[in-house]
Amino acid sequence: MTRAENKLNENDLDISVNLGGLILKNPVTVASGTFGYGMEYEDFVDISEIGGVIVKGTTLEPRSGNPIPRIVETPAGMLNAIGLENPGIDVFLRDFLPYLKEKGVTVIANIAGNTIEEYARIAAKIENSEGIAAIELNISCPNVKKGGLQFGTNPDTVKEVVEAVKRETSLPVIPKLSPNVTDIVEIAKAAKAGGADALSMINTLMGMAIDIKNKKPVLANIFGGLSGPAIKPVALRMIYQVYKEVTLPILGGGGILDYKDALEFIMAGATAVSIGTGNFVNPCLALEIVEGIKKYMVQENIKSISELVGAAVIK
Amino acid sequence: MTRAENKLNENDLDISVNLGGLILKNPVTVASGTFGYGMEYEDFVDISEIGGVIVKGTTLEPRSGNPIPRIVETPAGMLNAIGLENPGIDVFLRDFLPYLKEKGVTVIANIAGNTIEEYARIAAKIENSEGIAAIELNISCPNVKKGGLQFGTNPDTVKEVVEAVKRETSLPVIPKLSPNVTDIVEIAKAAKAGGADALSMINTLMGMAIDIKNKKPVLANIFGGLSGPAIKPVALRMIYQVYKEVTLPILGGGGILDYKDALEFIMAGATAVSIGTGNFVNPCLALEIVEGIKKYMVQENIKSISELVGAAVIK
Amino acid sequence: MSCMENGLVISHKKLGRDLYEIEFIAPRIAPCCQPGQFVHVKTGGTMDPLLRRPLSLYDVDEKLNSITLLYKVVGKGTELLTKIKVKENINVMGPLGKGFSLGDYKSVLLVGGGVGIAPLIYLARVLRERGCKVTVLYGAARSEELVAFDRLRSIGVELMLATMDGSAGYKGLVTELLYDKINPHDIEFIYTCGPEPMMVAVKDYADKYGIKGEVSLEENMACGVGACLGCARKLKPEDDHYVKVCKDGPVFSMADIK
Amino acid sequence: MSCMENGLVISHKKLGRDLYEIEFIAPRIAPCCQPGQFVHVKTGGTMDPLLRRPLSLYDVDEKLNSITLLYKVVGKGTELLTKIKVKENINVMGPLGKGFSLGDYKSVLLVGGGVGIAPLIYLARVLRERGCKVTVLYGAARSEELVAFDRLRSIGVELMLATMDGSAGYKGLVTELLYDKINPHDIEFIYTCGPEPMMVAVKDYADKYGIKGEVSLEENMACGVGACLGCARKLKPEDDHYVKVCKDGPVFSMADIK
Ligand SMILES: Cc1cc2nc3c(=O)[nH]c(=O)nc-3n(C[C@H](O)[C@H](O)[C@H](O)COP(=O)(O)OP(=O)(O)OC[C@H]3O[C@@H](n4cnc5c(N)ncnc54)[C@H](O)[C@@H]3O)c2cc1C
Ligand SMILES: Cc1cc2nc3c(=O)[nH]c(=O)nc-3n(C[C@H](O)[C@H](O)[C@H](O)COP(=O)(O)OP(=O)(O)OC[C@H]3O[C@@H](n4cnc5c(N)ncnc54)[C@H](O)[C@@H]3O)c2cc1C
Ligand SMILES: Cc1cc2nc3c(=O)[nH]c(=O)nc-3n(C[C@H](O)[C@H](O)[C@H](O)COP(=O)(O)O)c2cc1C
Ligand SMILES: Cc1cc2nc3c(=O)[nH]c(=O)nc-3n(C[C@H](O)[C@H](O)[C@H](O)COP(=O)(O)O)c2cc1C
Ligand code: FES
Ligand code: FES
Repeated sequence: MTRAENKLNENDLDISVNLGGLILKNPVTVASGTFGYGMEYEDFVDISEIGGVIVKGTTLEPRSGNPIPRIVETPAGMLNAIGLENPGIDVFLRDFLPYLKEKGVTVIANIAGNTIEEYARIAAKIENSEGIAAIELNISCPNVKKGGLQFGTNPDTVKEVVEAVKRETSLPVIPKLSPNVTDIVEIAKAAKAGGADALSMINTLMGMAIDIKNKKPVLANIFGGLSGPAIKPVALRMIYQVYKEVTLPILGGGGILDYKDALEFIMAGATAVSIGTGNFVNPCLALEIVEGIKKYMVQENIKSISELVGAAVIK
Repeated sequence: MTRAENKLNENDLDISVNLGGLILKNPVTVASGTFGYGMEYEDFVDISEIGGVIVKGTTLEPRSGNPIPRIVETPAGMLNAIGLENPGIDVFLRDFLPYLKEKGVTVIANIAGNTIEEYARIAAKIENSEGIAAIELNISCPNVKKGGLQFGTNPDTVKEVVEAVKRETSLPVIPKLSPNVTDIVEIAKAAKAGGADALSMINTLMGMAIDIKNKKPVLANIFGGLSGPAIKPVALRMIYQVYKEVTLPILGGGGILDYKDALEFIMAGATAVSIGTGNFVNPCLALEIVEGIKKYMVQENIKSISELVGAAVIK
Repeated sequence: MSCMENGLVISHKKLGRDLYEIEFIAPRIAPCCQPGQFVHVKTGGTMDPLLRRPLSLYDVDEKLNSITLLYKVVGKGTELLTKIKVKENINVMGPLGKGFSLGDYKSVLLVGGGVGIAPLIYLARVLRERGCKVTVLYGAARSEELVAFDRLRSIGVELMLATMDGSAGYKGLVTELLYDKINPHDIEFIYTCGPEPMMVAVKDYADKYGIKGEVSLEENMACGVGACLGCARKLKPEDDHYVKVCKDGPVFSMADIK
Repeated sequence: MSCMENGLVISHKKLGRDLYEIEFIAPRIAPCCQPGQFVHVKTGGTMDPLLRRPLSLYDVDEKLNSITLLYKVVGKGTELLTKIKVKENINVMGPLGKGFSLGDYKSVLLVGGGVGIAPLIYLARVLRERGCKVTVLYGAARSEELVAFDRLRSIGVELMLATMDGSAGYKGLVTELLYDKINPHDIEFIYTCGPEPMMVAVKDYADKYGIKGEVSLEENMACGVGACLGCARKLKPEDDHYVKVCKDGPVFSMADIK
């Protein structure tokens, strides 16, 4: 067989993935809080072609978010302390979701609550509406006082919150793990025990910056979440660890800026990836990464993306 | 009084610091594992002028270190998995220390053991020799299988290991905390309870990189420690948290590349700072930072560096 | 429609200390531009700096389809920008944000301070083309920094200068000219961009005489398109919600701010 | 003595696809250099890339006190290096490492592959100045990559070329020339630098005929001075300790490697 015959055509490739019941047409999603409600980027990219759009974190009641400054650039990264500014789940379902549904976007909701009860109530509201493909549970947002981080750092609460949400919904439930923990595998196992269908990792690392001119923290909230390429090595390590120990599909992200980064995540064990801060650098990034992965697969004669998942993990 | 009269002279400045009994002529040290035994940099800089030289991590027995590759560059950082290659404490004391003593260097030993017993034995050996000003306890090295990380992530062991070392030495004992924990304050408190004289923070974040060409981890050790500017926001956050809750002087570091970074650490609560990866970028960095701090103090009319320690911390 | 485009740089000059003017061809962005909008610029090819930098449209050449920016070097992003050479590309997203309203005014006042003059140049030109009389108060620290002077003259505006050191025009704050030289009854609308204290003084003046107007605000940005909520700002301290400077602005009505 | 120095770039040329030659004045470093040593180069002014890049001394001009480097663009560090212009500065640490031994040989053989020729040029010149007969086998993929050809000719060495595509000299691996063209009895010492398989083949040849020699090795580096232990390497698989390529090398005796 000559080389030419052997070569795959881009159309022969199977790049769709199954993330615990959530079927994505391609493995590249955009991360919550970095892509608004999709429409903000509609001029730049056909958002329906993105594997999945994870919309801004949504709470039961509207939230006005943290005081400013809320963001600051850091070496190869940024800190944010948005504080979950959002119009609340009802407004989201009423005013934003219809647009996304009409566009044919694969929508993943990202929800956060002050209490386990609140998580469950938001999930119930989502269950009763249409057009959302899965629920990502933000149990790891470092920027809100109540709820937020503490849910994600305690295995028992992680299990409970997942259970509570699972009871209310038939959609795939994907808890988003906080990297600010001693043992990520323990948390991942707790999420699994609670009935998680997949895991999203990682959320931001908690960090801060100091304004030396005014001798105070730069962010009004003092602490913020570190994202971007700076955290990529930590994200890869945690995904690798969890992939080895926990049999749940992983939605991996943290610092992805090109298709090579995405392949690193996939080879470390991620079934799909999410692009966050990278969207700010290049609003077309998600689709460029899909193209890059396809080219790579053709070159390497890999027919199905699933062949690459965990390929670098030494068992 | 005219402005000129008001202005401080560089010679009037008090930049010496007291780090739990360890007196440093200036607040800038070089971090363990990034400055060898000092002599490697003697051509580049007068090493006796550096606030303190923390030598390469030393164990009871010689260690040949990890297989290669041991390092890889990452966005605004690097991963290392050296694996504590070192000639052992006896050889260090016999062959390397005399040179440093003769040069008049303020030497801080950095020690690591497989067991608490080993830490104590190394400390005892140091106690019986001369020319070492303080002991930094590496309870956080992510690159060795035994000992290393687990010591630093469990508050009880942290307390125990500090106690054991304190029993053997009259030198200031400075445990170096791992950032790979859920609650850094809890660990800092445990170190204090064990009798620590100061805290060194942070060691590297555990991370990894994937070689997509060969579909395997880049580092032979799989995981490595992430250092450099990438981790600066995390380091600052942890120092800020600990400064607020624990009354021990802090030796702060993680990603410092210039005097402004150093001032961020000091204002976040560090009494002195350590330069690690920055030495590789600029071997003269430590002394350039001392100069930068002095200029800043003159400009801002700050007589004593102690006025700046924790200046950005909101109580 | 906004988009991301690699613009071919056709001119890049230093105009004065730390002040540069860069012009590039942007066939997709240029036709959609409005005065007061901005582009979000990738200043270098690496991850340091990581984020884009927002820069106002200084002028747009509708025939050439070129965009000109006026920028001041203040940090590493703008420093790197100076390295881009003619014939190389500059990657920009744009046009972004809500620009100035262009009412049917007969006579308006523009007050610009320092590099804040940038969006007012494009605005002045468009207003003049609509037959509006345009008076410009233009201030800076020193005369060398009044780098938009020639453009303003060629646009044909009534121009008054102020410098802190008196090296050109009035010696003092540009806002002091408001009370000295401007007859409020001649002015239907005021546009301003510059340091915040200057804009506050302009708003005070406008309020005093009941003149409407607009300001162009700045806030650190990540996305530039309203997605990240990083550039949030309360227009009045008592407001309970935040606006997004990138999307709801950067131009806001003076009536809405405090 | 080594030091860190900002070298004034006096020449920077593209020699062929991805191959560049840069020359800079380094009054403190240049006088201390030995063939086989390297400099550790800051390729850009930002944190990306963060670390320096090691590059061999390609030649040193003792009168000008200039250093010339030959480098191949393979990634972002070397890519950024191409942007440094004449009259700008290049920040380097050097000279670093242990260079080639310069025994009192009458006739030696140098085998260089690709950009691995770099340290052998400086070596060849110094050896020639000491009156040693120097034979050079120089291989590359294509003739255009034999960019050191003119320098080698002007140094006055016996030169044999090999290219994989036959576009210059022998068609095939440069190491095949060893057995075809070299009389082992004429050679007292062999120096080699290039891709590892090439150097292994050279060592096999040297071993076969009992000729001593040296190789120049590469390993990723952080500090470049022996402080970080990042460039460790076992010279033989059975060794139980690591050498530091930056400090104990980059030149090692063929007898020590396997
Ligand atoms: C809508 C808008 C239009 C602007 N138009 C112009 C213009 O036409 N000409 C011009 O010279 N400048 C303009 N600025 C300011 C310009 O964006 C900043 O000077 C620039 O981002 C500084 O980047 P740096 O890397 O050089 O500085 P650094 O200080 O290194 O930047 C660090 C961070 O602070 C942010 N930042 C710093 N200063 C400002 C600022 N004044 N406003 C917003 N963010 C800032 C940067 O974006 C970056 O995230 C505008 C700002 C905004 C928001
Ligand atoms: C002692 C020594 C002398 C050298 N002399 C020359 C020379 O004269 N000319 C020349 O073109 N190249 C030389 N090299 C190789 C050169 O250092 C690398 O090509 C260069 O570091 C690549 O950097 P990059 O950012 O372009 O590539 P990237 O691939 O982006 O670099 C990523 C990382 O890998 C490291 N790296 C990549 N390739 C190599 C390599 N071959 N050796 C060591 N580290 C590498 C880089 O230093 C960096 O840390 C030498 C290497 C060593 C160790
Ligand atoms: C501005 C900003 C806002 C974010 N908001 C949310 C959010 O609402 N919910 C959430 O789960 N994650 C949020 N994140 C985290 C991202 O979804 C993502 O997990 C993180 O940024 C790491 O990926 P990255 O490095 O690719 O950005 C936010 C991140 C940024 C930068
Ligand atoms: C190559 C390398 C080797 C290191 N070896 C040690 C060590 O032996 N003992 C130790 O406590 N820390 C060690 N560290 C950690 C540093 O001392 C420092 O805590 C860390 O790199 C963070 O600081 P930085 O970002 O300034 O490099 C090492 C770091 C590097 C990069
Ligand atoms: S910069 Fe992202 S919302 Fe304005
Ligand atoms: S590069 Fe640091 S020891 Fe060789």
